[in-house]
Amino acid sequence: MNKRIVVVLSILAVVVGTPPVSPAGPKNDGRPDGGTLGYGEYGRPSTLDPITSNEMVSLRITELVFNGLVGIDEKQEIVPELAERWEASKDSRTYTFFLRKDVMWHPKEGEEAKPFTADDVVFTYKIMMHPKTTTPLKVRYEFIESVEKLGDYGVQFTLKRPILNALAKFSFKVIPKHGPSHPLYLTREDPFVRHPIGTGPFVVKTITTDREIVLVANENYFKGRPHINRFISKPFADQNIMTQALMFNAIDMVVLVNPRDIPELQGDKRFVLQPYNALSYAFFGYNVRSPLLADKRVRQAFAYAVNRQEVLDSFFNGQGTLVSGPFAPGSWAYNLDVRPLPFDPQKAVALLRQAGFAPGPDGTLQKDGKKLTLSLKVPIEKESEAVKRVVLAFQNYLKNIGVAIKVEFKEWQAWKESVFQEHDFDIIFASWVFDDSADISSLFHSAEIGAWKNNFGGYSNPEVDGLIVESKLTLDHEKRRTINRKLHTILAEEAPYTFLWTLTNYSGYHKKLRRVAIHPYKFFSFADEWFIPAADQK
Amino acid sequence: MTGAPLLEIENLRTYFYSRSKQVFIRAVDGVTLSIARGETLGVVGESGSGKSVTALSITGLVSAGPGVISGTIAFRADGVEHNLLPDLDQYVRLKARDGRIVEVSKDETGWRKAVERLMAPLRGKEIAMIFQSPKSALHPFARVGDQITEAIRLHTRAKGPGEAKERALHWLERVKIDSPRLRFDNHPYGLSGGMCQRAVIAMALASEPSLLIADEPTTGLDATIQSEIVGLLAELKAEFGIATLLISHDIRAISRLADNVAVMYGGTVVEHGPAPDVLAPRFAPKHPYTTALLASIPSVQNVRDKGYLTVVEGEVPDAVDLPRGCRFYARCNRVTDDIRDKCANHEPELREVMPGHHVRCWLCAE
Amino acid sequence: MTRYSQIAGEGRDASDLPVWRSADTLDLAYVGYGLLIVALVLVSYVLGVFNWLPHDPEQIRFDLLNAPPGSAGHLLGTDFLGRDILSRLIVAIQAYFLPGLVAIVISLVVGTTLGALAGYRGGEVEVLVTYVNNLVDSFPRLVLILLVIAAFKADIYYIMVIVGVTGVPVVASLVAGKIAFLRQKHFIEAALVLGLPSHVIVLKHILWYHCGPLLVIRATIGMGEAILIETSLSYLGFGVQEPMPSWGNMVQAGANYFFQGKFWPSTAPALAILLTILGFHLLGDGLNSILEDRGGK
Amino acid sequence: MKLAALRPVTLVLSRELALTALLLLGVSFVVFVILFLAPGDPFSVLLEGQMPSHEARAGVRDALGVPRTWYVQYVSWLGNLLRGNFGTSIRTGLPVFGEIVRVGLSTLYLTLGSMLVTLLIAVPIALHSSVRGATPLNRPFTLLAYLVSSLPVFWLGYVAIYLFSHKLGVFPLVSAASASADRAWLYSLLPICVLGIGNGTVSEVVRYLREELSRVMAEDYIRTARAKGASVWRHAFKEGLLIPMTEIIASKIPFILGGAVIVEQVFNWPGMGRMAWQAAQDRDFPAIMGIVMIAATLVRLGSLLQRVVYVAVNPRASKQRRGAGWAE
Repeated sequence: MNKRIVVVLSILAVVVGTPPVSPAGPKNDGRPDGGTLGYGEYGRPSTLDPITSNEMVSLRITELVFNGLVGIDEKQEIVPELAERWEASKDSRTYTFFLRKDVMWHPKEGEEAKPFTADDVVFTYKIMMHPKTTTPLKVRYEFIESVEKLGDYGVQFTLKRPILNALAKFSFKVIPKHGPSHPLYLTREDPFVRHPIGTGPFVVKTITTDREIVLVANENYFKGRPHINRFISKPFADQNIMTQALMFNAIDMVVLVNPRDIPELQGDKRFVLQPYNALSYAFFGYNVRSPLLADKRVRQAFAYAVNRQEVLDSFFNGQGTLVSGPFAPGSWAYNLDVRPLPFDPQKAVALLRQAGFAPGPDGTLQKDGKKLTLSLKVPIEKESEAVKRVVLAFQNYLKNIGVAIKVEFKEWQAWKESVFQEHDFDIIFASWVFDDSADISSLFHSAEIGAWKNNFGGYSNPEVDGLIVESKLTLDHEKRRTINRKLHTILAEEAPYTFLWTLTNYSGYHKKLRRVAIHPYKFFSFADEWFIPAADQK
Repeated sequence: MTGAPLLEIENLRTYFYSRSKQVFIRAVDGVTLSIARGETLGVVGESGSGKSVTALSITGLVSAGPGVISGTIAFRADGVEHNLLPDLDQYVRLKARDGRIVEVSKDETGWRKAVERLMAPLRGKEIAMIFQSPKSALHPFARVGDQITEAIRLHTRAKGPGEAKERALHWLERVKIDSPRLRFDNHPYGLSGGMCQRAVIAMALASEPSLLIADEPTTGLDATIQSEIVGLLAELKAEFGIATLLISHDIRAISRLADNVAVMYGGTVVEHGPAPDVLAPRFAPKHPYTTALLASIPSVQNVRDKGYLTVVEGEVPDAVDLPRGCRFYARCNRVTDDIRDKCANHEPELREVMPGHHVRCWLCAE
Repeated sequence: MTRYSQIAGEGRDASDLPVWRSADTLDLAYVGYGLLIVALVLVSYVLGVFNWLPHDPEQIRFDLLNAPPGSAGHLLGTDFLGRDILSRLIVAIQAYFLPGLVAIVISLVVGTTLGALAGYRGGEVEVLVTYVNNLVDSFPRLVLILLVIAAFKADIYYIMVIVGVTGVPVVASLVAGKIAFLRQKHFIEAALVLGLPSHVIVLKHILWYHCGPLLVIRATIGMGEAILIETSLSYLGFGVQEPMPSWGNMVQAGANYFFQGKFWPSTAPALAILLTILGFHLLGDGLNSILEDRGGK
Repeated sequence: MKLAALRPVTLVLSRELALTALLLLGVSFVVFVILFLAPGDPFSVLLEGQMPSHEARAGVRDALGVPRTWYVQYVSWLGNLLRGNFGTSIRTGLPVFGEIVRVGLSTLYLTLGSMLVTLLIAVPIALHSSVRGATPLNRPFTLLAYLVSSLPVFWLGYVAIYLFSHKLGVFPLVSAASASADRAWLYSLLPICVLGIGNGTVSEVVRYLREELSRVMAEDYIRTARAKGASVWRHAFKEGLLIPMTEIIASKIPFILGGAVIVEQVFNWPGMGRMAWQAAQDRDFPAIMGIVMIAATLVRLGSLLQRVVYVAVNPRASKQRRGAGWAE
């Protein structure tokens, strides 16, 4: 499940901060430098720059190579990165960033390292928004009206309208003005996308003939030289083989271990299985345009019919928690008072009866001659065991209460078109990955219905719309919290999705790696802190 | 021991085993022949009478197994006597069920090994062969000259490729190929049938063998070429006097080349004697088959005598299912009542009716 | 020679035994095995159709994931959803039946047509057909399939069409070769002299009498190819899709647990594939040599 | 080879080259037609992660300067092909041609190696059973050849890895580049053997070689050779072994390339097969077009080579009109 629909939203920021600025050069934290870390990737990166790339593999690389103006730490707090401090205007339409003066770009081969300046920030924004640039990011920055530099080390962004949590949006990675060969836009033909230079802790050194990407420590990283000398990203085409490779020391780390391999690794003393909480949850999404699914009792019935705990336990070794509502658990917006619906087939049947469905001759329920038969569309992936399991289990459960589910596997592209464009489906199985668990407006607001919008199910409910808008407008944290809790309750009850669970992600790595912390959705944000004891560096 | 014949075949039997019919095909069934040094023995007979198989049996080239060969073939070259048929029975195992042989399993490998071991020093060197349809007898991919050179280098004391090539050219001239130097570099497909046959002959003679087996050398060539080849063979005979086993159903060729003639029928020799006698239509005593055979040759002689050509009625007996009595009985037009019973049920002996002239017929019994 | 004489005369009643008696025992064994497999396939197809199965192939058992053979009445164990492998093996035949048929029909019909045209008409037509054959032969089958999947969709029928088309040249050359051979034997001229209309000659005498066995053999082999291709594609994720079981996607799903020492989920279907295709091959080979043996003598 | 033999070779070679070119043209057209008829839009790949609007796609289209009518597209594409420009991969933005050449080499290495393995297995069996006939010795081997030809290759790969890497630890599990130089070849050994055994052609190779060899063994000229006491092998080699071998291998290249797709996945081999799979997934049309073209070219070159050998060996070949080359 490495391909996910990524909804990117942001969170409320603490307004101003001036953190200590650690000098460039070695981190003097007494931890040893050196050693190599090879990690396995399932699939190969398309490009290595933060702008044109669009999948997880690249995301991890760019996290190592680039920095944003601001960063987001494990606790979802905004922390300074390239900008050492910032100010927001009263009307929160202008944001001013004051940049560090000690940041140098990775040197281009044969050239002197250039300093990082405001020009680069402006350049990055401009190139990002250029029509010819191929990037998934554009839509996320349409809220910015203009950007201008204030001297070499100051940038001011002007927003079209004040938006919530604007600050987090400025965590976008900055690329150097002298990087791309074309000054105006960036396409995948540009050599820069394969030999990017950034400000980050690691420098892209080579791409081997086997498409292994070798990164080396950036000696003068402004947060201090990272401990580990070399990061090597090794592509695999088969997850089983990848796990084998880990177990036979061909690689030192697998960022996201396949659930089925967890038992095998757990038993092994040589490895550490480190859970990290991904801000995500899996769900069955319903197309409420379908007359059969328009009635919320039907959707609720489905929720009751599925024994989610059983699925979680037997397929994922119980590595995860059930969710009851639209917010990712662990987020402050999540309403713990709402309990996940229990497994209760009788109730399910009862609900369907109320909704007017009666068992037909062949056992499947039907309502005035119309059978309760629904199509469940799933994208084809080579490594799709988990998906298959859940989907087929779902089908099985619903069969027990007399609902016929037709499972259809379609290629990724086709699937996306039929779900987000043609809306030709009844149910989908997918999961959202948030970088902020609190803003769900694009999922359930009726304004988000339409081609390539995220409210693919066409769910619309004035009350929900109202609450969403309200929560966006209130800046008082407590108020928003109560509003979100209300939203949670309503959506849980309305069941536009059957909310399933959030899985605990496990990264497996050789125990020689120390101080490993993994960012929920950026993974390698803290890689410069990792280290390998001198003894194990070999 | 100059008196002793070069090749003595004693009661040779070559059977093929047909799995699909589970029976033996008795291709050669008790042939007895002998060739003296310098003699040319002609073997005549309809196709299917076992002529070729006899020849192949001599050189151990009978390929289609599983089959069995028995009898003795004694070959005396440069003072050594070779028995060309060591006891090969040991390689054959018969599985009989209620009297009939249901399966013949043959240790091909052992059999072949034995034969090859024996034949290696003889084949090509002492016994050379000429085949019918010369075009297919030559290696299609190799140059004619090289094929002859190979034979020379294998079997003669020619030193070095240069000399071998010279000798090869020499032989090509001997067999009257026009512009031999040119032909030397030709591939078989470049040559006419006649030329190919000449080349084959050259190849055979090149190793200076003491016995030459010519298996239907003129078959598959058109008439004029045939006579040319026969002429060539005649000259070569006069020149070298190599003992030759000449197999052919072309009586005229035989009459021109052979000193003695053996007439084969149904896998065995029915008449054997000096060429003139055997081939003379009116000579008596004579086997009815020979008479019939001779009568069927288109020749001035025949036409003058009868004004028409006769044919040998009936068919060659089935090699699987040979008659109990005289093999020719079914077709014989000279059976008289007093011997009919014998003809039908008892096979006549091949007996010497005149010095050096043998006939296998009840008519010549007394 | 007495040793052989006893059977010398006994050819009479022994002549013309039925093929099966004259043939080499091992060939018979091959054919026997092949036929057995074919029968098995057909039987399990019927079983599948009428749903006479040991278990419900769809039934998920959360408590029996990848259970070893023999556990809880599952003869071959269960798969990654706790479904009965044996039942699924049986049902899986259906995944191939129609698609495989499509592939075979395409390659046979188109192949024989082209082959017959080339062999019978000769000349320009032959050159053209040769060109087409070489053209088709230039595409590595799997790569072409990937292309089509990329272009259209991972539908088993699309795939089987490709398998069929790429199977055409073999059939075409078989048929054309046979016809060329018959020409050498002046078989066709003879027929023409008899005044037979050419469609009769081609259809009845050439195809039916002389190519029949060849084509049957090709058909079985084609089926085998179809199965193997589907297996490979299943591994790539493009084969027959769940919940429809196919031997391919069963091997694929099972193989995920191979390194954890759970062999049966992948081995059972793999063996099914192995034995079936082996059967098809041997059937073809056995028939071949028997018929040749017959023709030879 | 003697000069006399050279002339026909060059002659036929030129004819073959022309044919090859013609065929490749056909290939390119087929490929193009397939992709042109394809529904959907390869360019949406670029916008993955975001839900692209049609305008956005059109924008990309123009940005990439894609002409709209099919023949313009085809002609321009073909023109580029001839100039060695296969376009740039939509996914990675790399020039397709260079990319394919890079991965193509490793695929070539894999396929050639596995061909060798196939022959090493098939030839002895074929020789033995054609010369000796079916014996208790070669029967089981023949059967074995059939057996392995019916294996699903990726499963064979898993078994091999499980046995040799997992249990015995004989072979390293990492790709050549990162393995230390001395073990690199070791790593490549396993996939080569697996592909060589499991590409499903062993049985056919055995069968074909056996038949051809026994046919030639029955030829008159072999009998002549024996009659003159020459080595049968020297005479039978060319037509009985060399030619059939080249023929069958040339004709099996497509299958072996197909097998490579799978084996490269299993063994993490950085080759064309993996690229093809990736391209198929992403609908990276330029890439997959290029791959099919290159693969087809390889196949053609194979058969070209086979023809050259054939002509070089058989002086007559240049005389005959090139028949369909029916396998008979």
